Amino acid sequence: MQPIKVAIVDDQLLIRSGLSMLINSRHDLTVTGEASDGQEALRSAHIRDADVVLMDVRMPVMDGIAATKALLEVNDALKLIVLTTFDLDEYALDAIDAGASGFLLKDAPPEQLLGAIDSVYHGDAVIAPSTTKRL
Amino acid sequence: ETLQTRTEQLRIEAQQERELAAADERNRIARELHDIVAHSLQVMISQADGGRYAAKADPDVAPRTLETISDTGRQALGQMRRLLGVLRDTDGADTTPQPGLGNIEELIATVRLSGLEVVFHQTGEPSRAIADGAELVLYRIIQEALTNVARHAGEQASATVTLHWRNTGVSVTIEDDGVGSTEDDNAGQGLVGMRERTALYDGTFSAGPKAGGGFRVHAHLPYENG
Amino acid sequence: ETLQTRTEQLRIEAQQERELAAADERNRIARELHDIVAHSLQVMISQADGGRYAAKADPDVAPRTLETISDTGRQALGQMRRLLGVLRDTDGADTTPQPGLGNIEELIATVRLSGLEVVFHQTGEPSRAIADGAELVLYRIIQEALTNVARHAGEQASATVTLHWRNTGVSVTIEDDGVGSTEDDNAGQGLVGMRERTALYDGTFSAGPKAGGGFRVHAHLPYENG
Ligand SMILES: Nc1ncnc2c1ncn2[C@@H]1O[C@H](COP(=O)(O)OP(=O)(O)OP(=O)(O)O)[C@@H](O)[C@H]1O
Ligand SMILES: Nc1ncnc2c1ncn2[C@@H]1O[C@H](COP(=O)(O)OP(=O)(O)OP(=O)(O)O)[C@@H](O)[C@H]1O
Ligand SMILES: [K+]
Ligand SMILES: [Mg+2]
Ligand SMILES: [Mg+2]
Ligand SMILES: [Mg+2]
Repeated sequence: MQPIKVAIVDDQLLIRSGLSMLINSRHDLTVTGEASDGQEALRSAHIRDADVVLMDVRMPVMDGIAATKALLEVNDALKLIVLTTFDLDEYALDAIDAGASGFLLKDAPPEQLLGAIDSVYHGDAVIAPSTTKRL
Repeated sequence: ETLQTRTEQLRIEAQQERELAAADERNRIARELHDIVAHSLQVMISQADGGRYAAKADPDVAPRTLETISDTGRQALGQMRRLLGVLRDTDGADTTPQPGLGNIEELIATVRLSGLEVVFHQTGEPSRAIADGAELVLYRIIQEALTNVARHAGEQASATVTLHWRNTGVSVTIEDDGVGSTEDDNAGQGLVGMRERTALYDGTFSAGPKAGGGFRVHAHLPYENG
Repeated sequence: ETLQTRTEQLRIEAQQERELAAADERNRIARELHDIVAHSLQVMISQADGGRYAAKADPDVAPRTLETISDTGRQALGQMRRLLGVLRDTDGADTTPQPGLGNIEELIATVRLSGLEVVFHQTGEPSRAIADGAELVLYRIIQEALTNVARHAGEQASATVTLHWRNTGVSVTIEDDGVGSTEDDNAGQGLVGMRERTALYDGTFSAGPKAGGGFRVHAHLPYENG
């Protein structure tokens, strides 16, 4: 079986590298693309053709909410998980409105993040536990 | 209109202004801390998780990751100390006046600490005084516009702040050479607040992407009783 | 006295009160953030440095260290989120209990993880209660003083924390056997914050190098309504 193709969009190199190390440690997952803002993500064939995209919210040039909408217009089979540091209440609904399948805090424990990738790949929705309470 | 209603009116306006200023200040702190400290903690956590999982296959990854983590932590500590130093410096406790013209250089110096390049120009000479409240308006416009440059203009952007003293009053312009785009659907409180504050002092305000690229915020505030 | 001078007087008093309140609030935030975040960053950095060196002899240390680092980082982010959440919430509806006396052992255990040796003593019995806020003050003083030992006292230093319940209130002493010197030119936020916190609860505070070497921080907090 082919590994699930995961792409990472985040403006911080060290976040991308941390997430890549984590994801690549699983034999059934592989990181196939990285971008540092929404516009770069749109231009990358690796990202457009991924199975699951991890998308930061706050980025220069084009933020994660706009990029989520735009990517789904080119490939509506993409599954996106929006990751944020803080602004749960502010962005959770925007992310879901934009078509994301999931919303997590960036510091979600590794098992939760990896589990979320599996879930959205199989068509389920994932929302950070602390957010669901408030929605 | 009686004297009493007029002074009461003034009192309420002044109070609202101060509450706005306090809330702005808290938001500014929250944003800066978010940008500096939360991002660094986030980086350290994701490196630690990634490194731990990757080390299962390749143990050499772990020491490299640990080094990245301590470097990131040291940088964050340094930035945090500077920010907290600034927080405390700006509050002389007893009679803290509201920030005004005299605090603009200090504000710009603080913004530069965050890594944004800012050039500051002043041209002309004040021919009369502007109201204290109008000074606060100038200060807040510069503060918020520079925050916007940092947030929206892209990593490459640098900013120019110009105070231009004219015959009729003072103009302030904050320009950058960044991405310049505005997403109208995503308008926040910043520009709205600047426009409202300017209007309170009978000034004029404009903001938007520049023709040649970048973003420009401009306000003109007339001299007092002018 | 005319109506105008009276209303003007009122206006000035009200303004001063609000400015004081805002400054207090900023100081409070600065103190909390300093203590929460600087402490955690410091623990993460010492863990990373310590783990990297220890891994040369025993590679298994590295993954364990990486796990401690991400746990510490998550806790710090969580605390910061709560604090900033409270900031944004104008009602200040803070439901998270602040750390107090009951959390001191846990704090000391965390510090020990970072490699610093800490002995903890408690003597006497509380004869009355201290305010919740004063419990937080004790906790923060111990936290920040131990952070200082880790940062400034040198690699060989170990620390002793003593809580002494007296007739008048509770004393806390944090001592170490490290280098003991103070660079006055480089004073930070930590000692200033401890002194301010203590003063808020009518306590007394002292800190400095000890005659025989090492550094000592001492605070006495009276019982509530005592
Ligand atoms: N220097 C700039 N460069 C590019 N776009 C900008 C700049 N300044 C403002 N904008 C655009 O204008 C919008 C509105 O700015 P505004 O300050 O009102 O809100 P905001 O910064 O998004 O949120 P906040 O309420 O926190 O200030 C921004 O979202 C952004 O799209
Ligand atoms: N245990 C100690 N041993 C030696 N010197 C100390 C000790 N604790 C404090 N100092 C000295 O006192 C100074 C002030 O401490 P303080 O906690 O106020 O600031 P800081 O630790 O330098 O910075 P920060 O604002 O991050 O706490 C330190 O810079 C250091 O020189
Ligand atoms: K893999
Ligand atoms: Mg980001
Ligand atoms: Mg803004
Ligand atoms: Mg200190």
